[in-house]
Amino acid sequence: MASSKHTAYEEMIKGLWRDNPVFVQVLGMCPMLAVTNSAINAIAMGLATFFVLVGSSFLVSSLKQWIPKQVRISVYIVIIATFVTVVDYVLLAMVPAIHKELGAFIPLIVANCLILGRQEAFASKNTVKFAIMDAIGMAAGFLLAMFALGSVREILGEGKLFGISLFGDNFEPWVIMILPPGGFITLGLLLLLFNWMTERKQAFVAQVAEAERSKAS
Amino acid sequence: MNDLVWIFISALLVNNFVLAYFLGLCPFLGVSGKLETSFRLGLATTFVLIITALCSWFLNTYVLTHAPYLRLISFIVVIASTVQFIEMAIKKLSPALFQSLGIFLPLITTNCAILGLAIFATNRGYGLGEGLIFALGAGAGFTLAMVLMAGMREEAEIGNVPALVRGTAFNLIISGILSMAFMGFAGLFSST
Amino acid sequence: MKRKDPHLLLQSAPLLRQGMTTPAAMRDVWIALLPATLAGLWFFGLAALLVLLASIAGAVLTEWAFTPKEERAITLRDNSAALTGLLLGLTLPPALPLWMAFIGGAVAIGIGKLIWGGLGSNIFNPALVGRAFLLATFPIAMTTWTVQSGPVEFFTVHASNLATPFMQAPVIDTLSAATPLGQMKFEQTATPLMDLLIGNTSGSLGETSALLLLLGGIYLFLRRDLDWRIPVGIFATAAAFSAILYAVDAEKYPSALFTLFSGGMLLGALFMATDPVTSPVTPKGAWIFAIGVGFLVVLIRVFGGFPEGMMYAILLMNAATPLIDRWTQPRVFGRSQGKGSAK
Amino acid sequence: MSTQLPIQEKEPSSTTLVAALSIAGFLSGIIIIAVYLATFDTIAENKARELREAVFRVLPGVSQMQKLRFDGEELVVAPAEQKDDEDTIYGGYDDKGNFVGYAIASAGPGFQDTIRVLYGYQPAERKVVGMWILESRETPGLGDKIYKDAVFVANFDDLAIDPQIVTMKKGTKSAPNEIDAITGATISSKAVVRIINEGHAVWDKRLPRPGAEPRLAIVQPESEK
Amino acid sequence: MFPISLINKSFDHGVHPKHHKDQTADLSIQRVPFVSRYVMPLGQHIGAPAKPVVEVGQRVRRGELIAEAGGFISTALHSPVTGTVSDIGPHRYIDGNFKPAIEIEADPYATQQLPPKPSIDWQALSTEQFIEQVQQAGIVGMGGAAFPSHVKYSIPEGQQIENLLVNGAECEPYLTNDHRLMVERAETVIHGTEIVRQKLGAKHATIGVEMNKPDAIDILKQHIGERPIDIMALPVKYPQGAEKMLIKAVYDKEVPAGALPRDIGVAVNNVGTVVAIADYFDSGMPLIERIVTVSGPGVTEPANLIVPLGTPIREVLRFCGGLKESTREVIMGGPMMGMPIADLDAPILKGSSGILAFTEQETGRPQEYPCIRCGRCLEACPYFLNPSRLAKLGKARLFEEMRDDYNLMDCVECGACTFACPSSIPIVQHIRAAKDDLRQQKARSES
Amino acid sequence: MSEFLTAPAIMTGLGLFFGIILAVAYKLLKVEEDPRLAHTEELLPGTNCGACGEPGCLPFAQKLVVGEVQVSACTVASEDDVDEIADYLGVDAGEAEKRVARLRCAGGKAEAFQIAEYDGFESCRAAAVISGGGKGCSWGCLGLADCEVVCDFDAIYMNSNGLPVVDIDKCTACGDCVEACPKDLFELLPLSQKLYVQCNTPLAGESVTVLCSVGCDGCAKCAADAAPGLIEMKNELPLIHYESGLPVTPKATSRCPTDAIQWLEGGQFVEEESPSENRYAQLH
Ligand SMILES: Cc1cc2nc3c(=O)[nH]c(=O)nc-3n(C[C@H](O)[C@H](O)[C@H](O)COP(=O)(O)O)c2cc1C
Ligand SMILES: Cc1cc2nc3c(=O)[nH]c(=O)nc-3n(C[C@H](O)[C@H](O)[C@H](O)COP(=O)(O)O)c2cc1C
Ligand SMILES: Cc1cc2nc3c(=O)[nH]c(=O)nc-3n(C[C@H](O)[C@H](O)[C@H](O)COP(=O)(O)O)c2cc1C
Ligand SMILES: Cc1cc2nc3c(=O)[nH]c(=O)nc-3n(C[C@H](O)[C@H](O)[C@H](O)CO)c2cc1C
Ligand code: SF4
Ligand code: SF4
Ligand code: SF4
Ligand code: SF4
Ligand code: FES
Repeated sequence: MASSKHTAYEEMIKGLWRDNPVFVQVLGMCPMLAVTNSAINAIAMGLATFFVLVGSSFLVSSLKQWIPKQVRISVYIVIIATFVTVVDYVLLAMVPAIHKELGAFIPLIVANCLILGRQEAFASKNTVKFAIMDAIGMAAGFLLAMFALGSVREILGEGKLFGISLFGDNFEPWVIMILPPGGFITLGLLLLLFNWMTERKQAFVAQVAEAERSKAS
Repeated sequence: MNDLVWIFISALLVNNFVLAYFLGLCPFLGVSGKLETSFRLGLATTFVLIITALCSWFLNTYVLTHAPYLRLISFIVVIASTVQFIEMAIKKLSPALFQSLGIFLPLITTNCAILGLAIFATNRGYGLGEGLIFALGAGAGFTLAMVLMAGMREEAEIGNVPALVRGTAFNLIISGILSMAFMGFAGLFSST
Repeated sequence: MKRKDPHLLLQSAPLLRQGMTTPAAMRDVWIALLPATLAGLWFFGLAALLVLLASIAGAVLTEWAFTPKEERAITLRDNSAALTGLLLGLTLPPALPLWMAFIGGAVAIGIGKLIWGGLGSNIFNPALVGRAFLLATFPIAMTTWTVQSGPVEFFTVHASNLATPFMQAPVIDTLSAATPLGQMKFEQTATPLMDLLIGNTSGSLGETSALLLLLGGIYLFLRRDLDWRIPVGIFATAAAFSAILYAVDAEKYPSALFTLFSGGMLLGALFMATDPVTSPVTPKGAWIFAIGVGFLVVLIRVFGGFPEGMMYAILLMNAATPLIDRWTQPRVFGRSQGKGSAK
Repeated sequence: MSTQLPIQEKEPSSTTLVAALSIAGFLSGIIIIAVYLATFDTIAENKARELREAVFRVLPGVSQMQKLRFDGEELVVAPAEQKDDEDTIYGGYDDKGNFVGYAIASAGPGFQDTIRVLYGYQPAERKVVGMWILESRETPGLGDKIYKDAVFVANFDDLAIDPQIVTMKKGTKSAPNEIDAITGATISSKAVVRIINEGHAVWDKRLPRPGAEPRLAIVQPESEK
Repeated sequence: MFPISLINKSFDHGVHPKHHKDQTADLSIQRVPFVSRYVMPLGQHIGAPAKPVVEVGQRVRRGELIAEAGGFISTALHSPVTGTVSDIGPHRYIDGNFKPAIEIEADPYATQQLPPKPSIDWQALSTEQFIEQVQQAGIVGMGGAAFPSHVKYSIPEGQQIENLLVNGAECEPYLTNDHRLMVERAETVIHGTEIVRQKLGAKHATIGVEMNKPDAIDILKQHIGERPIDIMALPVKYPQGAEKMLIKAVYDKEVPAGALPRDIGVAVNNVGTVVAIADYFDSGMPLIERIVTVSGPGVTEPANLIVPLGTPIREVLRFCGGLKESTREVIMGGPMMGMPIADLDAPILKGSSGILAFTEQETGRPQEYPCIRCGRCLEACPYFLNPSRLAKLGKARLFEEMRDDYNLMDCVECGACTFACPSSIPIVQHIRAAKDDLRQQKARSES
Repeated sequence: MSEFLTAPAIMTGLGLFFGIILAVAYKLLKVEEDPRLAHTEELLPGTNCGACGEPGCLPFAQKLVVGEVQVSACTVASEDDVDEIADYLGVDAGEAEKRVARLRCAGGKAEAFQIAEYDGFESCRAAAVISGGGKGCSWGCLGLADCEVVCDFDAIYMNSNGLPVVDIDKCTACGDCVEACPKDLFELLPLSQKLYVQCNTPLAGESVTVLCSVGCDGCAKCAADAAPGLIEMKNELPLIHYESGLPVTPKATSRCPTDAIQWLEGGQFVEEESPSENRYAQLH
């Protein structure tokens, strides 16, 4: 049982970095790239995903005994889809502008591999508490990544962050950042950065360990 | 420019599902390592897309007129179940076909391209014919992107890509360059 | 240690070498590009020179910065990074802000080459990756063409050239002029062939003088540095395709000659499509590649959104090169065909 | 979890499966409909406002509108709640209820993707009196000028439609049926014009002769304006 | 570029190295004096090693049988000197490994005369007897592969040799042993050719000689007489001497991959081989010596020598005034296909056509650059392979893929590709390594 | 309020419809599979995201069961899942007795000398085809690290003496190095077989010692010192008959003039007892 080895807290924070859904697990790439052309969209999408993920993790983990395995996927999907529809309508009612921006990608949260993945890999095997913790962690990690990408793209692409101009009016916008290629390339470079930092970290740890050993012997 | 042709070209090149719409990236990034696999995945996806076009058209015309708010959920349920059914059928009837194509079906049903197609087709109020062409174009476009990507990745695999870059970062960046190249098709047949 | 003989070397045969080296090949390209480059300077003045230098600097500095110290000596001496910079520079509009040119060079090498593992590993033509990036990033600056200053006002440098980094270039509508292709596409007016040949038209600073580019191409051919199939194939296909269109509607579509001598056609076909690294190695492959480029160029120019399609055509075929290569293995001696890993 | 496995291993009866699915369906159905109804009014409200704004923008001097539909031979008033389709347009009326003009939606390929345009048309003078982009994915900074660039949009405020609208290079507009293209976005500009021309080609035949336009069915209460 | 064959008749592709032959082309053949110690490896030919028929301490006479064929694809060994067998065991072979060999101490007082033997009346022999004789004479191909000639001559049922092709191309730079042989023993070459032609029942024989040996061509022409033999002057191009290329050049026929020349009715022999046969039938001398070109900038006095087999390379070089100080590498064979030698005590073998010594100048390896896919190697490869790809895969250790998808096994390691490569990538070495690895895997799976 | 009913009605309908279809299909179209496969797929996340590079979880499971891929390739499964699957498939819980790769050569730079200098592509295989790579002992390790390169578990590193050192903890006895070595120097042996001959030359006496200071010169002292019948001299090399069940003790190594036969506690060539230069001096 996964939870046996970790505390609920660990389950949560692992999503932020060690098992980050985007940088490590490479999941949910589509919304990640499609709606991160501005920080605000990124966050909106992130939050929507957050709600859906936590919600369905809660349901799935609490209903797991009653879901027969042959149809579990279908049932998960129904649950997820329900939450997504809810989000869809709520956003449409509350913030139509943003809803227009995110367009088709709100319904597409259903297909976000991350969500289904967590149900199957975690929620369906763990207690409600752990499931929720895990969901929060993962969703937060996703949100984090979305925000990172979104802000970079908005800053370079329009010289703004959350619509606030940063460099004065005659900043030359990097149009590509808002176009599809910009999404791919920027995320690629972000990942590169992520790998590099992780590597540094490991190298550092290794050095320390080395030092320890040499002291010991 | 004839509408059907435009729909096809647009889905195939100008607004390629993967490179311009960001749909189906998980398989695109994950499974494009082997040429052979990519090609077959492409075919399977095209197949499912066509199924999808049919399902969504059916739902739109016969079911959702009464309850538009069930669009999303009914799409996903119907498509998922149909494909799952087809998968079982293939597995039983032709193990060979299952190994070559069927095996991809679960991967495909849970990806955005499928649902995306359904939703776009509905938003644009495509009829059956347009829907099918759209699906065909999208599938072809997906396959094209997959195959090109796989070719490049196999080449880079035996090349000397720096260890730090290898993996998803690299795949994303070359996808970026590819999508930059595809920008060349922008405005195709719309300027004249 | 006890030993009877001088330490003998063990090297793999053959010990004889033809004498051609990779840096030499790159040097040849420099030489071949020299006339057209000088023409560019003559037509567009000091501004052009600055743009070239900026993009070369961007390329070389990036190469230097991201290669391990021990390899630097080699990778920089093979001239390829600087060549990339030069070729990129030649495809830029003369009035481009220098900082953009610099970024272009950096992207060309960084994303176009080093990511792939350096010289020889890249699949896309680095210079064109750089250009495509610039075009998509700064579309306006990249499509603002200047009339030729000519030798008279050689030393004029456009205000736009000196725009402060990351800031907009001042608009220079006054001396902006549509390229021959721009006029063709948006006003259906063809530029006289003579001007195209000599090169006193507006356009990228290295692409205008058709004759000098041809000269360079011939030099490369004689030095066996480029695969003649590629330019020949491109010209043939493009000419044929546009001839057909021309026959259909001479008002609307450009003539074959116009297609051949306008825009980046020559620079691209002779120096960029022929980049050995990014084009097929097999003879049959070269033909397919060339035909593909020729077709796409006309397709994009005539039916697409951009007045010029050379860059995109080459990049697209670059992407297909690995597949083309593996599907066109030469027929092996004594076999019915070369295997190659089909499918 | 291997401890759980045996539980899952045992074959559940088909009825269980069916039950599970149907129950899931049932519950989600309820949730969804609940949310739908809860948000229905606001959403409808938003939609209506958006539409009205668009129509009022392309038809200056209009204060009331109604949905019109071409039923095959003639243009008839259609109930507001009816779904829009390619046979639907809007009639604009001033506060006295006299007809001002039509707001016609038309779509076609742009530089990137399909552009949907709403334009105001005055059959009496055969003029386009306004243009509004409902939907486009044109390039930010270039193509998006077709709705961000006021000068360009102004082109369509008083534009003769006959023989058809023509795009000219910037600054060369002379005749009443010509517009100035946006430099750097010629294609999007031309696309907009083409889309309007095509829309007109379709509707010109369908519209009743000037003066015979459908009357305003219900005069809307002041508050609505 | 444009296939050369348009200009003059030859095979397609190939390269044009400087031929460096003038150093030795005019030096007539000398004998090296006998030395004290000889080593005769048992497996110096393709096929099964020979089986010793002498034991340590036994006295042997020059030309006496010391080992018999170890099977059909195998051949006999004869003592190159009169002396005593001092050891039978592992000795350093030219490939650097130790291989079983017979070591013979020469008898300093012996007159190294061949025991008088009646010349054999070859006309009287049936083909079978002829083949048997060739095997007993220990004759193998002198063209480099040292393939037992009798195997080549035993044509299976249903096949018929139409043409005998004698290989005087000598396309390897520096080497002039075949050249001198043709010039100095033209009559014997023609004679030997005739013997083999008749015994194989071939209608016609052609001697192919590259145009850079006009003197050889002339002399040979003079000696033909009535015999159905002709001399064909071939354009100078490497690897003209590779048998399949030679056949393409002379008969414009392609030997199918994996097939043998005989499958299209041709037998190919090196000029050395036919001379060895003629000598055996005329004077009864088995294959105990051969002609070796000693050349290259590293040797003091280049020469063409008749060397008894088994002579340590060191002794041969000493006879040529020893190595210059600047020497860095010594090669057995030609510069294109030859094998560098690790230990100068390794002996001259039946297949050793030359010994070359190279200095810094030749051995200073040019800086290796990454493959820029320039395609020059493809333009060079006479077998129309894709060396660029092969090298890349080899570096990545994808040996099976090289074999299955890129015809690795069709490569004859001629080195044309590597010669042409501007990035000086050791393509052939990658190819050899791949073949070696696959060979070893096969052997392992079998054992 | 008819609407309030349509939704649940339709959904239930759909649920029922597909529930039935799938249930029926499940019964009719059931295909018997390798239970291991079924269970492995069971253990996998089932995300079908393709992140592992395989087209979905089932294909990945198939490859797992036949051992073509590593569980860790799945980025989605948590560490615990990975362990669990690994345990289930017994990937590393292989044989009862742990085996490791042993190197049948101890002649590094310091002990065995080169007769010529290899100058070319840095690979043992490539060197081996160029006159054997120039090492005096043509059976010995070339030290160009092909084994290090091919070891997927980086269990091999080349020590300063130019010999590959196998990390016995990391080594999974996969045999890749055995395959890669052009000189056939690696063999997979149980860790428990401590008495080991680190030499592979069939030469004897002087002709060995001129080439390498730690080569076995076939003196047979070890055979004499070991339990009679345990060690047999074969091709001038000691052959240890572990299968004979005779007692195996370090004593056999006591009189070896070249340390060719070793008593291995753990790995080979552990720094402190790397054979030293001076022994070589003694011999010459
Ligand atoms: C990245 C990029 C995006 C572009 N987007 C548009 C666009 O959305 N709409 C458009 O009409 N032209 C667009 N263009 C410009 C067209 O390619 C074409 O050059 C322009 O329409 C020519 O107009 P002009 O002759 O007025 O400069 C874009 C160009 C680039 C490089
Ligand atoms: C295993 C093997 C078997 C061969 N069998 C025959 C044969 O039966 N008949 C023949 O004419 N040549 C045979 N050949 C000789 C080849 O045709 C070729 O002449 C020989 O390998 C030397 O050629 P080379 O010097 O071009 O490498 C054989 C060669 C090999 C390696
Ligand atoms: C690349 C290459 C070059 C060769 N060059 C010659 C040559 O120049 N002269 C020659 O006699 N044999 C040469 N050979 C050997 C011939 O292919 C062929 O094996 C030989 O002539 C057969 O005759 P043999 O069996 O009597 O040696 C060459 C082989 C190869 C693979
Ligand atoms: C004939 C020829 C053409 C070349 N063309 C280009 C080019 O278009 N762009 C470029 O970046 N490098 C070019 N190069 C240089 C080199 O191939 C290029 O830097 C590699 O693509 C870098 O891996 C060329 C080299 C040669 C010999
Ligand atoms: S000749 Fe050399 S550089 Fe050119 S393709 Fe062949 S291997 Fe590559
Ligand atoms: S060595 Fe092999 S690959 Fe290279 S040219 Fe010769 S035959 Fe072709
Ligand atoms: S053991 Fe074998 S593979 Fe490893 S370094 Fe030594 S020779 Fe090379
Ligand atoms: S390759 Fe395999 S056997 Fe060899 S050391 Fe590594 S893990 Fe052990
Ligand atoms: S998120 Fe789109 S396929 Fe996974």
